[in-house]
Amino acid sequence: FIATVRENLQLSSRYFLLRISRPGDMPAPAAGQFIHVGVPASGRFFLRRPFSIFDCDDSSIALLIVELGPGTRALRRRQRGQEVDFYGPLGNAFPVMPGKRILAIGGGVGLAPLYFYAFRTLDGCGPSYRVVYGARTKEDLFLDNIPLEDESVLLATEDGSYGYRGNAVECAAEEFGRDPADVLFSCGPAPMLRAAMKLAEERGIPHFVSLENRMGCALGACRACVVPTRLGDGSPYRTVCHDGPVFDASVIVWDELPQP
Amino acid sequence: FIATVRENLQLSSRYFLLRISRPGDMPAPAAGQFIHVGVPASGRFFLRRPFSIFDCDDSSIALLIVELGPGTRALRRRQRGQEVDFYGPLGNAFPVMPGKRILAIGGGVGLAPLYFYAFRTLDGCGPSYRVVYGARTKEDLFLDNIPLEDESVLLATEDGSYGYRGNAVECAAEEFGRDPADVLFSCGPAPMLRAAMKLAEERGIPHFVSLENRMGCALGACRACVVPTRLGDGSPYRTVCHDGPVFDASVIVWDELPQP
Amino acid sequence: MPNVKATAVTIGPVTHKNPVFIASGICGYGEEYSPLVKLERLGGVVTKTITIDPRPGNVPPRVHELPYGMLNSIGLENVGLDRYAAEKLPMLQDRKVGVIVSVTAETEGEFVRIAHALAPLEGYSGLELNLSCPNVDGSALDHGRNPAFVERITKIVKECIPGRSLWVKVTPNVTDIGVVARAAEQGGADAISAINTVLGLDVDLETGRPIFARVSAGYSGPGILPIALQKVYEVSRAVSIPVVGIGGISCVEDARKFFLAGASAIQVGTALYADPGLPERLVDAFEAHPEWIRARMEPKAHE
Amino acid sequence: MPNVKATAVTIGPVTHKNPVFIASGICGYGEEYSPLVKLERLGGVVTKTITIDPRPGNVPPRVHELPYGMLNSIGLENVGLDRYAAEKLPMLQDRKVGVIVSVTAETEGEFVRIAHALAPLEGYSGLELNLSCPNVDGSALDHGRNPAFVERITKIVKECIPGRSLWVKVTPNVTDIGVVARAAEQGGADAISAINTVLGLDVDLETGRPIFARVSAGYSGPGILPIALQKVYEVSRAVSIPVVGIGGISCVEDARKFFLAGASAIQVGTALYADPGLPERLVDAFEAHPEWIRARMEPKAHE
Ligand SMILES: Cc1cc2nc3c(=O)[nH]c(=O)nc-3n(C[C@H](O)[C@H](O)[C@H](O)COP(=O)(O)OP(=O)(O)OC[C@H]3O[C@@H](n4cnc5c(N)ncnc54)[C@H](O)[C@@H]3O)c2cc1C
Ligand SMILES: Cc1cc2nc3c(=O)[nH]c(=O)nc-3n(C[C@H](O)[C@H](O)[C@H](O)COP(=O)(O)OP(=O)(O)OC[C@H]3O[C@@H](n4cnc5c(N)ncnc54)[C@H](O)[C@@H]3O)c2cc1C
Ligand SMILES: Cc1cc2nc3c(=O)[nH]c(=O)nc-3n(C[C@H](O)[C@H](O)[C@H](O)COP(=O)(O)O)c2cc1C
Ligand SMILES: Cc1cc2nc3c(=O)[nH]c(=O)nc-3n(C[C@H](O)[C@H](O)[C@H](O)COP(=O)(O)O)c2cc1C
Ligand code: FES
Ligand code: FES
Repeated sequence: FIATVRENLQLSSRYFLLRISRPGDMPAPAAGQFIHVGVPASGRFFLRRPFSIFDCDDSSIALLIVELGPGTRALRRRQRGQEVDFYGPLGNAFPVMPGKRILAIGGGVGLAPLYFYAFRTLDGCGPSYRVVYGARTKEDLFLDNIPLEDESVLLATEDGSYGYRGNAVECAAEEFGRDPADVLFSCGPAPMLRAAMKLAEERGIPHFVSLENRMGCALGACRACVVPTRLGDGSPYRTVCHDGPVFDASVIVWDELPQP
Repeated sequence: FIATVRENLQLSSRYFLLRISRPGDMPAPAAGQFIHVGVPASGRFFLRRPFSIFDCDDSSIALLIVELGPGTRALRRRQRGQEVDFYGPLGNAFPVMPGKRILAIGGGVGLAPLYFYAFRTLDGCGPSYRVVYGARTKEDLFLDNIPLEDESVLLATEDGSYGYRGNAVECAAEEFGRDPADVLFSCGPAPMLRAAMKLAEERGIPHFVSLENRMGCALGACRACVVPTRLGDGSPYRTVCHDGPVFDASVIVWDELPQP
Repeated sequence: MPNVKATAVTIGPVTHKNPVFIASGICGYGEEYSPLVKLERLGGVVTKTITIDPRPGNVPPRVHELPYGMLNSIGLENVGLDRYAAEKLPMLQDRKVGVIVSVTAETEGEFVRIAHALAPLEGYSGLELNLSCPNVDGSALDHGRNPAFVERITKIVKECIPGRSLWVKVTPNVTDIGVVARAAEQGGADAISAINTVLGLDVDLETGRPIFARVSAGYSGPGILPIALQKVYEVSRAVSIPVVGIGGISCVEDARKFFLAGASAIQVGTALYADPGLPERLVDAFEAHPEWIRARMEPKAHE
Repeated sequence: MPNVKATAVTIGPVTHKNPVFIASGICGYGEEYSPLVKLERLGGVVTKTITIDPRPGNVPPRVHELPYGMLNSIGLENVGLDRYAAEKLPMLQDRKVGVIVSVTAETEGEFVRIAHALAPLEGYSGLELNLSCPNVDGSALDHGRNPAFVERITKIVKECIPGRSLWVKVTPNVTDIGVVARAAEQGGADAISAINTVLGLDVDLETGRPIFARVSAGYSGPGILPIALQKVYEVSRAVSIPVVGIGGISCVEDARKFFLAGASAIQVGTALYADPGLPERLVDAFEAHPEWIRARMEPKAHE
């Protein structure tokens, strides 16, 4: 698909929100799914870059992106009206679990699928879905630009400059103590996912996690993006792009997970 | 040397004049010498590009450039105040020949060293140095921007839109008939040089020609830029960058000259 | 209407509608890319190399981007012969996609077994013997460097699959690729596919460790184009069967160069990830200019 | 003040002030680059490969730019042994530039002659045997692919130049570079220089002809970096003498990767043309971080 940039909003020094037009024939995405985006830069070779869908309505798709390297830099520089080439939605989604109390833990851009889950999957189902979003400082909470101040969203900053002082998992543990949940979702940096994993194990609840990995095709074809699992059937590996990105955390062999 | 762009003037659809600051410690160049310019573009590999000096005063150097590919495109895009990385002056120069009547034939950007010769080497020695400059049309004569209308400059356009109708060598032959010369200089596209060669042979006068070739080091080190000559001493090849770019046309083996 | 005959290429007993294929390992078993590429417009797809038994593949990470291509260390992860035959091959069958099945094995006996098992199946027109994967232990790559073995394997596999074409895919990581290609020709190969990935390596400066667990990996993409062109030229001078050019193709111009260097067909690899529209654009280009398919380099002469 | 000892590297009987060299053929006989590079700051320069008799080199064009490097077909144009000894070598002598003299020849007898002629001269600390130039006919490259020949030549040349170091430069265009490197080690080489250019080819689409009269040429520059790193790794595992890493270095990070892959010194090639400041920047970097010189890759482990 070729889409057009609608808005490219700098949220903080490293984060930006890229809103692009939604092609008419793009299937409706579910929360947890991602799109595979061509790097809009010429002169050198680039593989595409996967980004979770942060928001999507009839006419647009939004991505929440942190600038890390040349790919995200090129996307940050795209301006309103310029083209972006992508395909998707790809991969699986966080499960829809009616009646369950879900506690979701997001760190950094890991907020994207959890936010999308809250605002599109569950529109208005309220306190049965709570998101704990952790960032380093207040600046990275984007409060000016994204409506996170909601009773179902708990904010944590590591330096205590806003909300809970501490990381997202610590905040979630405290919240769990106050008001338990039936299921844990998590998405974010690897150390956060491991901590979330521990929390879920301690509380004995299911835990769904969205993983990242370097990708080639993003279609399940090239077997580039695999993660080690306890599953069998020819190979213990499963693809993040096709079998994931959302996995039942208990099937992942955490010790062998490659760092992205 | 790192220089700064002083002015980048579009002369016609393909030609531009790039004026850069002259570093204080750059030796004074002679007409025919060139500088080796780094391509100001990132992301891919570029060898440097050689350009003849079109003009040079105490504080600036001017290049007359035709846009052909990615290297010249990147230079066209350089703006006032941006940096350009180069080294030079390099190579030899057109000989200074007091008392001789010189007829110089330039085509396209081949005008550069001949122009420099006229305005810096011979300041005011008048009719003993005549330049015939040929272009396709009036547009490529840059009359608005470069002071070519001088009694020592003859202009020719192939479509007859200005000055002599025909190519530079035809114009030079006619001029020669009117008022002979002792020496011929030429610089420009290969077919023009060959025609100039014929003219010089017919009239039995010496002919100095400035050649082009693809370069690596531009210092005589890599032996990339050689042209075949009738000279010996270990190799019949001579470097355009160091032994040239100006050669006595009679030593060149024209039939084996690589096309640039 | 494109002139169908003009773009057709014949390799052994098989005529393909055009010379544009997708390389093995790039589009899996084909089906995965069908939402993005009209596979039936291509000459065909070469499916992921299969082995008799399923293989888990290498420990991740398995890919690493470079400014001029990528390194991969997939390690031949595949579903194995049985599931391939039962599940994967039939998927493309009803859609008129030209299929070349890529296979590898360790021993002569295994090669015979896999060829025998595939022989009665429908839905593909040829086999490509991958004797050139750098990302696995054991003899697969070593085989590809041993002309005598290449000739013997080619011969016994060819006998198992009458009516089908046999392509032999060779590695660039040898002293003399012509010798290996000639061995395959002697053995009865219908085409030589050249090249597989070039051995490469990268290091993570932050950790001071190699990117991949196996340290060395396979280099592909635009940076290997000049190498691939040189190998195709070498192979095309060594054999008289068709050569299938592979390596670094990312635009129409790159593909044209392969034909000029001696190829009769081409395969798109790594570039598909960045640009899934490329194979169809190549088909468009060759339909518009079928003469590009037959063009061959003339020796350099002074003008 | 940089800690001189910290950046020093010892190769055979010679200690160089730092591990940064310019590769053979890149800066001619050295002098040509002296206006741009403070050659005396470097570990040294490897001068253009010389032969006994002067060589005219190949028909132009001789270089061709690629987006990821370049192809060259210089063909060993050089002034020959006598003029080198009389004119070129003395030029660098008074300026305290470390010089490694690159030589090649066709026969054993010629190698002995050239080594004997150089042995009594002053002004250089070692020889580099170029057994790997892809751009000439005859046996030079074939020699470099023949381990027995490499061992023999290394041995007889080494005997001619006591007190000096002998580097043997190997080609990547072989099946097993480790075997060739080991042969040189057996013959008494003090270091293996790896790699020379990779065989490559390009075609001019406008004329439908190869770019070069000799068709194939030598590929160098950033696009060969992953290949060079892999070869250096292979060589460093095959031998216990120092390895000099060459190929595609265009920044400090690239150079660091060579040390991690097993090199003890490095040579800058093609990048010098675009960026003559690079060798001195590398010296600066290694003076600031001499630990980078001794860093070696650890095997990949799960964290
Ligand atoms: C399914 C999926 C969904 C994703 N969703 C988002 C999203 O919504 N928003 C977003 O900003 N990013 C997301 N990512 C990560 C994103 O794809 C990478 O950050 C991006 O590819 C980096 O490209 P680059 O060229 O900017 O950096 P590169 O040059 O590729 O990398 C720069 C540095 O960042 C590190 N890095 C690269 N990728 C990752 C990663 N995945 N995780 C941690 N470190 C990394 C590299 O090791 C390197 O040090 C997602 C990844 C996956 C697999
Ligand atoms: C000594 C010397 C002095 C020069 N002086 C000038 C000058 O004053 N002004 C100027 O504009 N150019 C001059 N040139 C030529 C200039 O160096 C090239 O045009 C430039 O390198 C092209 O770079 P590019 O990346 O834009 O094009 P490339 O991508 O390198 O080439 C684009 C196309 O132009 C053709 N081409 C490239 N170089 C030449 C050439 N030298 N002659 C003819 N066709 C060529 C190529 O074959 C190709 O088809 C000089 C060259 C030399 C050797
Ligand atoms: C991720 C990946 C997986 C590959 N898997 C296979 C394979 O299973 N069998 C095979 O013969 N070649 C395989 N190859 C090699 C390609 O088919 C092709 O020969 C090589 O990548 C060079 O072409 P390119 O530069 O266009 O990618 C693989 C390449 C890549 C990048
Ligand atoms: C123009 C040119 C000339 C070369 N000449 C020689 C040579 O005479 N002898 C030699 O051993 N290597 C020669 N080489 C190879 C380089 O020394 C080096 O091994 C190779 O270019 C790879 O390094 P790079 O990628 O940094 O350029 C030459 C390379 C180039 C580009
Ligand atoms: S990226 Fe190709 S299988 Fe996941
Ligand atoms: S460009 Fe290197 S010798 Fe002329």
